Amino acid sequence: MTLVSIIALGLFAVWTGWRVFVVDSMVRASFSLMLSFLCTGGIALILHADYLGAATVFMMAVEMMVMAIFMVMFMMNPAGLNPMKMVHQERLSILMGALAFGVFVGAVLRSDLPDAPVAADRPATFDLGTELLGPSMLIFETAGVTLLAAMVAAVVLSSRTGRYGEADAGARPPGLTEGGDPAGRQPEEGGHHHHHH
Amino acid sequence: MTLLRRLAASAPPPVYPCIGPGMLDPVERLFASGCARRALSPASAGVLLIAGVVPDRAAAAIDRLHDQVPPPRRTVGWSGADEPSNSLHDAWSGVLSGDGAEPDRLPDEPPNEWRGKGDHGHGGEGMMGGTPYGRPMAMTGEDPRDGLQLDRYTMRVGPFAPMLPPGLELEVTLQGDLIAAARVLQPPFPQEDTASAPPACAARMLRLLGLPHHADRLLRGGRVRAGVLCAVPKGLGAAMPGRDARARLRRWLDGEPGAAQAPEFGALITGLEWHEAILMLNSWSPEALRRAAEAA
Amino acid sequence: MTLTIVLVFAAALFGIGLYGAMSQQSFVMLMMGLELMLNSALLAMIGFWSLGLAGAPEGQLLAIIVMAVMAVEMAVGFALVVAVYRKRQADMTESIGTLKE
Amino acid sequence: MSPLVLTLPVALLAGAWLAAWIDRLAPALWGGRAAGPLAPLRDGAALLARPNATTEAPDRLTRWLAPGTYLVLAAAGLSVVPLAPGVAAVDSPVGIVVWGACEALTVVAVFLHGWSPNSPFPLIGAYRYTAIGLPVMLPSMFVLIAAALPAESLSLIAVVEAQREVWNLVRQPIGLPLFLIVGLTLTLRGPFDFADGADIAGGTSAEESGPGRALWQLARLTMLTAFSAMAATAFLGGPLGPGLPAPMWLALKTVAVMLLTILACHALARTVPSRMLHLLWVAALPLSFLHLALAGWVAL
Repeated sequence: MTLVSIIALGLFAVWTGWRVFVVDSMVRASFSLMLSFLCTGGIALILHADYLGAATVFMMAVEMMVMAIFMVMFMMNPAGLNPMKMVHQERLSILMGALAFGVFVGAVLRSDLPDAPVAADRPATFDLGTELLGPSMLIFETAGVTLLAAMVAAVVLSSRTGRYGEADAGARPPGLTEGGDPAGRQPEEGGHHHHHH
Repeated sequence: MTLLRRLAASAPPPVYPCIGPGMLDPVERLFASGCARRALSPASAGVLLIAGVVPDRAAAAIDRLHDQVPPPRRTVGWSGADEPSNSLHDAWSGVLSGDGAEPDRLPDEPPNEWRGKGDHGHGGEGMMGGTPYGRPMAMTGEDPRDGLQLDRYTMRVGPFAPMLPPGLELEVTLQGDLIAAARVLQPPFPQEDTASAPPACAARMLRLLGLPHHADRLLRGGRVRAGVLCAVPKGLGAAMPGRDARARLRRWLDGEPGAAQAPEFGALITGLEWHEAILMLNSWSPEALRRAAEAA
Repeated sequence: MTLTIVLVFAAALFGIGLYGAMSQQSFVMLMMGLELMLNSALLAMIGFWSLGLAGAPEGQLLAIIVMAVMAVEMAVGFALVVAVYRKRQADMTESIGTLKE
Repeated sequence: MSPLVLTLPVALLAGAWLAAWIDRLAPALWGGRAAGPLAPLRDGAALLARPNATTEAPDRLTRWLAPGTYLVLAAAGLSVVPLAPGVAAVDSPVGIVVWGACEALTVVAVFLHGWSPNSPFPLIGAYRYTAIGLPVMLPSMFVLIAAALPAESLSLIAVVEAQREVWNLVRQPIGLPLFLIVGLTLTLRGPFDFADGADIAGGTSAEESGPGRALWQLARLTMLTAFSAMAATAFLGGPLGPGLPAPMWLALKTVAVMLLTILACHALARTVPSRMLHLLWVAALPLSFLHLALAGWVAL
C-alpha cells in the first residue's frame, strides 16, 4: 500500500515536472511545478517526515503563487495564447538531462543502498527541533541570517530608486537582432519617466 | 427535481437591472425592499430588468447583457408606475420552469474572426502577432507608478455596470489593478433629485465598502455611525485640501447634499487603482458626474 | 527497494530540471528548472533520511537547508529579473549577453 | 486516520448551513429583516436550479478544480482538529503546519478561481486577493506558532492539553484578533473580501452561476466552519470543558468564533487594497511578531 502510493505520487511528480516545460500558459507551468512539489510533500508524509512534508506543501504553495504572478508579469504572451517554444541548445539540454538521469539511476542501481528504515514511533519532529536548536544551532542561525540578507538584497535590487539615481535611467531594450535597433520602447523615452512624479 | 424547483421559486429572484433615465432611485428602493436580489453580473442573474425607457445609444448594450444571462432567462420591463415584484416573481418561475425561454438576440461571434486563421488556426501569428481567439495581444506600456513596463489591457465598462452610475461608459486601460488611461465615452443618464439625495449617495458608497446592511439602513431612513469613514483613504479625489472623498461621504452621512458638479473625472481617475477610482467616482452624486461629463 | 524507487524518481526529476535549466530562454522558466532540481534533491534526502539513516535528525536538517536555499534562490532570482527588466526590458537570457549599459 | 473522518462531511455541512443562516440573521442588527432557517436552502436551490454560465475559452478543468480544492482544503483543515481530548480524525504530530499548508493552498485555489473563467473582473479579483492573501500568511504563522509554544508541540492534541489550566486566549490576548484577520481572508469575508468585492462586479465569481457558484459558496462556508473550529482549538481550549461531552464543547466554541467572524464581516468596512496591504505589512506583521515574542517570554 505504501509502495503503491509512493509510486503513484512519484509518477505524478515526474509527469507534472515534465508538464512545466510543455504547457504554453505560464500559470499552468507554475502550478504544474507546484503539483510536483506537493507530490514530494506527500511522499515525505508517507515516509514519516511529517514536518518536512507539511512544510514543503506550505512553502511551495506560497512560492509557486509568487512564481505564477512573476511569470504573468514578465513573460510576453503569458497566457500562451500563441503557441511558442522559447528554448536554446535544446538537443544538448535533452542529452544532458537524459545523461544525468542515466548516471544517477546507474549509481542508484549499482550502489549498495543502506537499509535502515525509520521506526514508526520515532518522534521525528521533536528530533528535528532538538537538532536545529542544539548541535546544529550555528547552521540554523546561518540559514536565518542568509534569508534576511536575501530579503534585503531583493528589496535593494528590485526597487526603482537607488543610490546612483533611478535604476532605469538610460535603459535600452535589446535589439531583435544582435547589435540591432532596440525593440519596443525606444531608448530616448527612457529619460523622461520623471514627469509622472 | 420538483422539490428543488419549488424551493428555488421561493427564493428572491436574482435580477440584473438595466437602469434608464430617472429610474435609479426606484430600482435601488426595489432591491432594498428585499423582494429581489440584485445580481452584480449578468452571468449570475436569471431575470433582466429594463427599468424606464433606455435611450437608443444603450440598446446594443442591453442586447449584449441579455445574451450574457445564462438561458433560460426572462426580461421584465418596468416603467416605475406599478409594483414590479409580482412580474419579477412570475418571470423567475418562468426561468425555473424553462418555458418561453428567450433566444439570443445577437449572433455569438468574436470581435475578430480567428477560426482557421494564422499559423495554428487560432488567429495568432508568430509569438506576439495576430488576434488569438479574436483578441489582440496585450502589449507593454509605461507604468504611471514605478516605471516597470508591463502589459496593458483596454476595456469598456458601462453603460449598465453596477459600480458606475447608469449610462456612464468608460474606456479604461488597466495595468493589473491600476488605471493607466481613462476616457469618458458617454455621460450618465439624467436622474431625479431623489437619486442624488444624501442617503442614496452614501448608501452607494457603503455598498462598495462591503457594508450592504448599513446601506439598507440609510435607505430606510436610519443613521450610520461615522466610524465607517476610516475605510475611505484620506486625500482620495481631493479637489482641494479637506475636500476629498472621505469629507464628501461625511457630509452625506450628516444629511447635507454634496457638490452640484464634479470636476472632470477622466483625468482624475488615471493613476488610481480600480477600487480607489470607483470609490472616488461614487463620492459624487450621479447628477454631479453627469454635469461634469457633459461639460467636458 | 522503496529507497531505490524514490531515488529513481528523484533522478528523473533532476534530469527534467537540468533540461529545463539548460534549454529555457526565459529567466523565470530557467528558475523553474532550478527549482525542479532542488525538488529532486529534497525527495532524495527525505528518502535517505527515512529509509537509509533510521531517521537521523541531520537528514531532516539538510532538507530544511535545501528549502532555505530555494527561498533565497526565489527572492534574489526575482529581484534580479526585476532589475534586468527595468534596465533592458528583457526577460530572456540572450538579451543580456553583455553587462554594459 | 480513523473512522472519525466520516464525521467531517456532516460537521462541515451543518456548519455551512449554520453560517449561512447566521449571515441572513445579521441584517437584523441594522434594522433589516432576518431570514428563517430555510433561507440558505432556498438560495442554494435557486443556484442549483440554474445552469452554469459559459465564458469564451475558459480553463474548464480548473474552473471546477478551484472550488473543489477549496472545499477539500476546508475538510483537510478540520480533519486535524481534536474532537475530544486526545482524539482527532487525523492524528497528525504537526497539525498546526498542516493547517498552515491548507491556508497557503487556499490562496492558490482562489487565484485559480479568478483566473479560469478568462474574464477581466475575475482576474482582477484573483490578483488582488493574492496580494492580500500572501502577506496574511505571515501573521497567521506567527500566531499559530505562538499558540503552539505553551504546548511545546506542533500537534493540536498537545495544544489542547496545554490549555487545561488556562486558555491561550488569556495567555495571548491579541492572538485571536490577529487570527480573525486570517479567518476573514480565508473565507473571503467583509473587510478582507478582496476577491469577490462589489466594485469588481463580484470579482472571481462574477462569471459564475448555477452549480459552480453553489459549490463556491458552499466551499466558503465550510472554510468558515473549519477556521472557527481551528480558532476554538488554538485559543479557546477546543473540546475541554466541564459537564457537557467534549465534542459539544468544541461545537459550542466553534459557533462562538463563527458568530464573532460573521459579526466582524458585516460590521467592518473594507478599505482599498493598497491601503490594506500597507496596514498588513506595517501594522499586522510587526504586531504578530511582538505577539510571538511575548508568547515566548510568557512560555519561558
